[in-house]
Amino acid sequence: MSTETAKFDTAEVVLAARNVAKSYGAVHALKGVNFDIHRGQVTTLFGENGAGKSTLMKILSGVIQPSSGEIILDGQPVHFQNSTHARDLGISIIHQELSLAPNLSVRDNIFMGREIKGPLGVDFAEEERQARKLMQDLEQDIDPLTPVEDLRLGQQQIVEIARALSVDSRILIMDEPTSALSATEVEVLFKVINDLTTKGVSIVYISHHLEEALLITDHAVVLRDGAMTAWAPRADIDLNWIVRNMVGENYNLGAPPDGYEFGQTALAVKNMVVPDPGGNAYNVVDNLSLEVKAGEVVCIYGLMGAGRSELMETLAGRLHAASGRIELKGEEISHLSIAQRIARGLALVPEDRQRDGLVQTMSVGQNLSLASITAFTRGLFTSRRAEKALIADSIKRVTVKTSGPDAAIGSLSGGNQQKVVIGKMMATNPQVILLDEPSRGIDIGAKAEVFRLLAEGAKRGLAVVYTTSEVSECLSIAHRIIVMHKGRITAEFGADATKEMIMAASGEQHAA
Amino acid sequence: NDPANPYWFTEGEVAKATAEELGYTANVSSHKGDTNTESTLVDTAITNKSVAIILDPANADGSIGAVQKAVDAGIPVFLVNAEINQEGLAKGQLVSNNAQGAALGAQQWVEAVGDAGKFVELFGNPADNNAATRSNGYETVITQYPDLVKAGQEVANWDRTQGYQKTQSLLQANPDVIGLIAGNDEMALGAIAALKEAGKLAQVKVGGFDGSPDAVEAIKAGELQYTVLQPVAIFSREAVVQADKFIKTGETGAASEKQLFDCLLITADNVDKYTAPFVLSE
Amino acid sequence: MSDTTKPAPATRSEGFSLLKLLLEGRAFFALIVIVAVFSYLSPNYFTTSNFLIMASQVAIFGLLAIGMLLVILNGGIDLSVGSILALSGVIGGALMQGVEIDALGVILYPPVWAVVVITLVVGALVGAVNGVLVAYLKVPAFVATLGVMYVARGVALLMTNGLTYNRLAGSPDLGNTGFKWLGSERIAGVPISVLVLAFCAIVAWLVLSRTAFGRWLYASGGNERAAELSGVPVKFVKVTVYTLSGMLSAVAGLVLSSQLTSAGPTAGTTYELTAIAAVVIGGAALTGGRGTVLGTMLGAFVIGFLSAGLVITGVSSYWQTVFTGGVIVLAVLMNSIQTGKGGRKA
Amino acid sequence: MSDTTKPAPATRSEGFSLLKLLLEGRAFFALIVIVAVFSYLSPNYFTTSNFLIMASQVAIFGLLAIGMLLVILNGGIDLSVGSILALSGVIGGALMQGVEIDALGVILYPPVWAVVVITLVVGALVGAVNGVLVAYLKVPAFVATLGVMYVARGVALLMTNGLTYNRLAGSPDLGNTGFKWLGSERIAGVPISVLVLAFCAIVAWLVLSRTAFGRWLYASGGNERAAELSGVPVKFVKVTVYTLSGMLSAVAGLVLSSQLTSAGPTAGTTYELTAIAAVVIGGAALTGGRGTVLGTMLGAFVIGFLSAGLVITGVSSYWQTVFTGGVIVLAVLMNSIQTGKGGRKA
Ligand SMILES: Nc1ncnc2c1ncn2[C@@H]1O[C@H](COP(=O)(O)OP(=O)(O)OP(=O)(O)O)[C@@H](O)[C@H]1O
Ligand SMILES: Nc1ncnc2c1ncn2[C@@H]1O[C@H](COP(=O)(O)OP(=O)(O)OP(=O)(O)O)[C@@H](O)[C@H]1O
Ligand SMILES: [Mg+2]
Ligand SMILES: [Mg+2]
Repeated sequence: MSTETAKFDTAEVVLAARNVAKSYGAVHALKGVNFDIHRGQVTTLFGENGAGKSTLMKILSGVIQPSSGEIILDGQPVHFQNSTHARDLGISIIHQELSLAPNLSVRDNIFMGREIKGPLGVDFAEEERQARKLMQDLEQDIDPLTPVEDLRLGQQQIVEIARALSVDSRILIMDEPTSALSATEVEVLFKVINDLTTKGVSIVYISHHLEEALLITDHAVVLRDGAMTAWAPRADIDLNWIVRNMVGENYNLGAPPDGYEFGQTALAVKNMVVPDPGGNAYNVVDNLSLEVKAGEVVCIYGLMGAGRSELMETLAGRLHAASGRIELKGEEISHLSIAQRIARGLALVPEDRQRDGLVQTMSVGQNLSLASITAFTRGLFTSRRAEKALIADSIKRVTVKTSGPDAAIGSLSGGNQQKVVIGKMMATNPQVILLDEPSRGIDIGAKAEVFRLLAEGAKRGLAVVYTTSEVSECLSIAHRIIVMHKGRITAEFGADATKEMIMAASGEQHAA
Repeated sequence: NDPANPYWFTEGEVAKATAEELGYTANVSSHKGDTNTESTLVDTAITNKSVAIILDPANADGSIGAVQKAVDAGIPVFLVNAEINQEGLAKGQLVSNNAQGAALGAQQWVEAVGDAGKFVELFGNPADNNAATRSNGYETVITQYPDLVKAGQEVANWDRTQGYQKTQSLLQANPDVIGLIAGNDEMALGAIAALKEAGKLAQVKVGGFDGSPDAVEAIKAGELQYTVLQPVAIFSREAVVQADKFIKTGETGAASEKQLFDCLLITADNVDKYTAPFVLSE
Repeated sequence: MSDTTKPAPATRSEGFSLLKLLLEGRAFFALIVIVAVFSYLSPNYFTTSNFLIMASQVAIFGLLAIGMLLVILNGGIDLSVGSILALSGVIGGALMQGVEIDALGVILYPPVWAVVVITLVVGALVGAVNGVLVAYLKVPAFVATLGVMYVARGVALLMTNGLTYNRLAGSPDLGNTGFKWLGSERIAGVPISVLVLAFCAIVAWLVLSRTAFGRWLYASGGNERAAELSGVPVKFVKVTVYTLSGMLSAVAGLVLSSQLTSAGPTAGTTYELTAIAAVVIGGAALTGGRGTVLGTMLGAFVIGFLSAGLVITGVSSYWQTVFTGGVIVLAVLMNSIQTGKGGRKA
Repeated sequence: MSDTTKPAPATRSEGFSLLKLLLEGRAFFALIVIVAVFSYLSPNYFTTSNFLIMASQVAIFGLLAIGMLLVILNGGIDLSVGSILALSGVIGGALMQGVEIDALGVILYPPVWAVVVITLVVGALVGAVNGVLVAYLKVPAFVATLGVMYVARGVALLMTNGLTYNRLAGSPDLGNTGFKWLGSERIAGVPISVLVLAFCAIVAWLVLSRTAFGRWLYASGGNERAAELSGVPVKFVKVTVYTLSGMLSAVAGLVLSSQLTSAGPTAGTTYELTAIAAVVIGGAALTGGRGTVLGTMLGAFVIGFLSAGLVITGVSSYWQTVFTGGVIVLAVLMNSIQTGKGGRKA
């Protein structure tokens, strides 16, 4: 393990944390961390969910105050009063959770809180011009006057990035900026990052997409359980190094489960058409047909906006198809409600766990049992004992790391929250499970566990359909890989497909 | 005023009927005690080019502006039931003699209760000067009997539900009261419900004011000792008649602007003469 | 990686813990302070008979507050409870006066049980209108129930022509006596209205804590989208809570008119604010998903005991207004400070 | 890759577009329907003088509604506006009656401008109390302003002992005439109160659309955490909106007591509901972040013109209540249906 004395490196340290610790009551999120940011270089920070990455970044950008330790800016100790103060000192941050006002336009979101003043109040024209320029730099075709709520998640993340870029800061912290972006957009972002570093801007980059992060990193730092466990310059690191230091063992995402025969057709979609729920003229799912057998694992790959989420939501019953059939074990289900579909064995793990997956006012246990209340209702009343058993079983099955079923759901790390959502739907004993981006924002260890879980389910006859935006996740446990583009299936591969084949079929012009 | 009270309801209905009898079209609207609503209604009357306004003012002081506005627009205003604190504005102020009525009631009340013991009072909406007038009237009479001690007074806003709840609490605070005097019938009826519930109706004698049909029923049932009939039907009618005269002749035919109509006492003895709401046939 | 999770907060325990209840229930503290202060100020306050009387006064607000709690747990609000109370009281009153059937030229006097059932159904229907407006027509709850508040009040006024129905006692020869029972009888010394409140509270508590419906309600109040995707019939839940709130308002209307043996169309004006205040003092969040029946009951008692105490000690009615406002803010403030210290939510 | 992004919807354009305004403004439709119906029903409705009178009646609600809009944009609610209106009217009235200075034994008659300033300051201070309770003590807005509503009303009652101040006209020898000017004079035929409303509306519109404060307000109403992280002083914004709402209530109180030349402590009861209804009919969302001054003004005029029309055409006051409720729901319903079709949000 290295120390923080940067003997490999000549670049000067612009911002550093010294022995920074942070506790929330009994929770020690950070336990005395040292962290350096070098001028004009990219420092990547790795660590599993809940390791304390975001906490450290919030401290470095003035959002929260450390419990102890100090921050050194240009060799001088500083104390940030708040994020505005840090911003004035040249530090800006892209938050992990989107922090946009949905009711405001892209322009207003970029400039809120630091308006460009003109003679007549705010100079809206100038702001708009700059916002437009930023969108061009990011190669995005987004009108600065569009309300943010009309944008897709990925586009919102672009706005978040644009806002941070617009500040002209010396130090730019990016906390999982790409979790909703597809490869092409990530590539553009990396170009922007390269431009910035040549101009002397220092970057901190956090991502759970390890391979992607390796492309731009100059230094890697690994946090584990609130403490720094490793530090190395680019030359010394590879994927194995990161994984080893992050979770202590070597994980891989597994292989398609084998040794059994697929069963009957579990889910069949025939000529399904879903009009755009936003009221636009095109169809987000366009005459799509698909069959999945019991025990089969199918991965749907596609770019942002390919219509995967809409396909999933239509299958689950949230959206309604204009035409076409959905059959579950040969039985037409298009007319059924979400609850009825769940009862017949079709469950969806939604894409946005905060918005669609979790009830924040309920405990971990209540969230886990929410979808299967009937299973522990005896007559009129629910049975406490039966519920407890069901919750305990779920926690074990999906290995949620929690202090107990009564813990607040918000006290879990992102990955564990994701597992709660998966566990909740698994508890309904589905025959077909749909997972929309199940790996979003979770660390490599959790990801591997999720895939192991799905593979096990498949062995027991569960039909699994999941979407992803990372090719490597397609090439793990899927028996079949389907590529979607603009609402249609453009290609289908077996487990033996290669990265290049998949990316080419998805409509990505330049393969990463 | 608020037509959810039979008193004001009768007031409006009688005036309307009389006006229609005399060949006018009449609009009855209620300001529910809010001076702003009252002012709005007067505006509307002006817009509608009314020939006269019969107004039960919401507030002795607060209604002056509204009356002034109508007068400025050249519309004669006749006030009924309550006064305003300015003379020379309205063509007539026809009100029941609250002071006389209160004295009348209080005497009857003392007769029923006896001249020694504790009693409580329910007070009307303090923004309405009739509440104070009546309370003062009671006071003047009752203080002549030094052994009658006022143990409590609560504002119940002319309202039956509030009369009920306030009485319940007053009874808790003073379990040994022997009398309750209320500023109007609604509050008295609320009090009776509370007394019945507490089983104290025999112990506590209740007096009301207004002469509403419900109160008359209660007198018949022996629950209420008496009520003071306000001749609302009479002065409402009279106001319209005077307005009619004024429109036709320019004179109201009355001697003065302020015209007091004496109140009558209704007790178990004369309750049978109560023929129609607020009418006691002689 | 299990070492990254935080240890269980010591106080978390599902089992019924009196201590926890006391600590969480600031409404409980407020209630104790109120009782103590007024008992000190007036010898007549701390008596069984006074508590029973106060409880029967609380019954009205308490019934409204239970309905309001259900709606607020769902993330909504119901401004129409006071109007529904008045409307159902008036309908009950009208039925007790007899229904004239024109075609036959007879007046029908339905028995009391029928009056009660019809009234409850009407209350539930009006509530269901709220529910449909909110759940299916997507009118914000505040607006939908504000509109229904006006309409229901107007209908009550139109029905009675502004007057109050009296003589609700019924008469033995018409076979419809017994209406007074609800409001003025006692069983084992406890007023029936208090028993009705207790019954409704216990049922509500059971529903909320032990049934699937209760769980659905908390879930859809906490995060409607997530609840829907977990198979919760969110629209059904919504319509049901407004319907129940309407029905409970009708119960309150019956109790009130039975207490007064009269039913007027202006009853219950501004009771919605009192009911909301009770629910909020009882610890429920107006954003939905948080709140308990016990807390709401405590909140209702805080308000009821406070106002009764102010009357008993002879505080002027203006000061009563001031104190009521102060206590509402203080009670909720205590909570904010309490949770502000410990909780992680902003 | 640019093909994956969707084209900008055609209707998005910042420029002032009359068509868009008409289409979006269901309140505008409602207003036209109301004016058309009543003009048809009564010859006296569609006259300049009636419109001016109605406008001056709307002024009171309009002023309250502007303040309410600011608070609602911030994601809050202000139930205390009616009480503040009464309190500031009463304070203005008291000052006009003269302030007795005991030590000197003289009665001071402040000039009218001083009365106005003091009254506005008092209104603003009461509003600031709301703001501090909500922003710093984290009391939910509904509760904080409910409490302040009671307290302010109680104080107004205590100040006057329930009575009404009269003789606000002042007298020339005391140098304090002119109070009536606000309520009953006209400039170029337009009542001053309407001009005051127009002035306040224009200022509010400018602030909301052209200043940093306006954007902060929308931002913190849309996503408070995001706004805070972007450096928006969210607490300052919060305190300011409640303060402004209090001040606008005071303006309304002054206009009202000037119109009536009297000031009573029970004025403005339930006006908060009317103000909220105006804001919501005007298209604002109670969840915050959405709404415009223009919409709110239309909403206020819808309510005002409707109730004036009902009175002019002689509809009974009970039916007025029913209609008011119906129109509120209908106006908002129209919107839900309209956006329900286009929007993708649940
Ligand atoms: N406000 C808070 N109150 C209590 N605990 C907190 C709070 N914020 C974070 N934590 C805890 O601190 C730890 C570190 O969280 P942090 O968000 O920094 O993790 P992370 O490394 O960013 O994880 P992820 O990869 O999931 O984003 C976690 O155990 C988390 O539960
Ligand atoms: N033919 C098309 N032309 C333009 N835009 C389209 C077209 N089809 C779909 N879209 C847009 O793409 C969106 C589909 O997004 P969706 O979230 O379903 O994609 P996804 O594949 O799940 O991507 P991700 O989840 O990574 O954002 C729709 O909201 C729609 O606005
Ligand atoms: Mg993080
Ligand atoms: Mg998607």
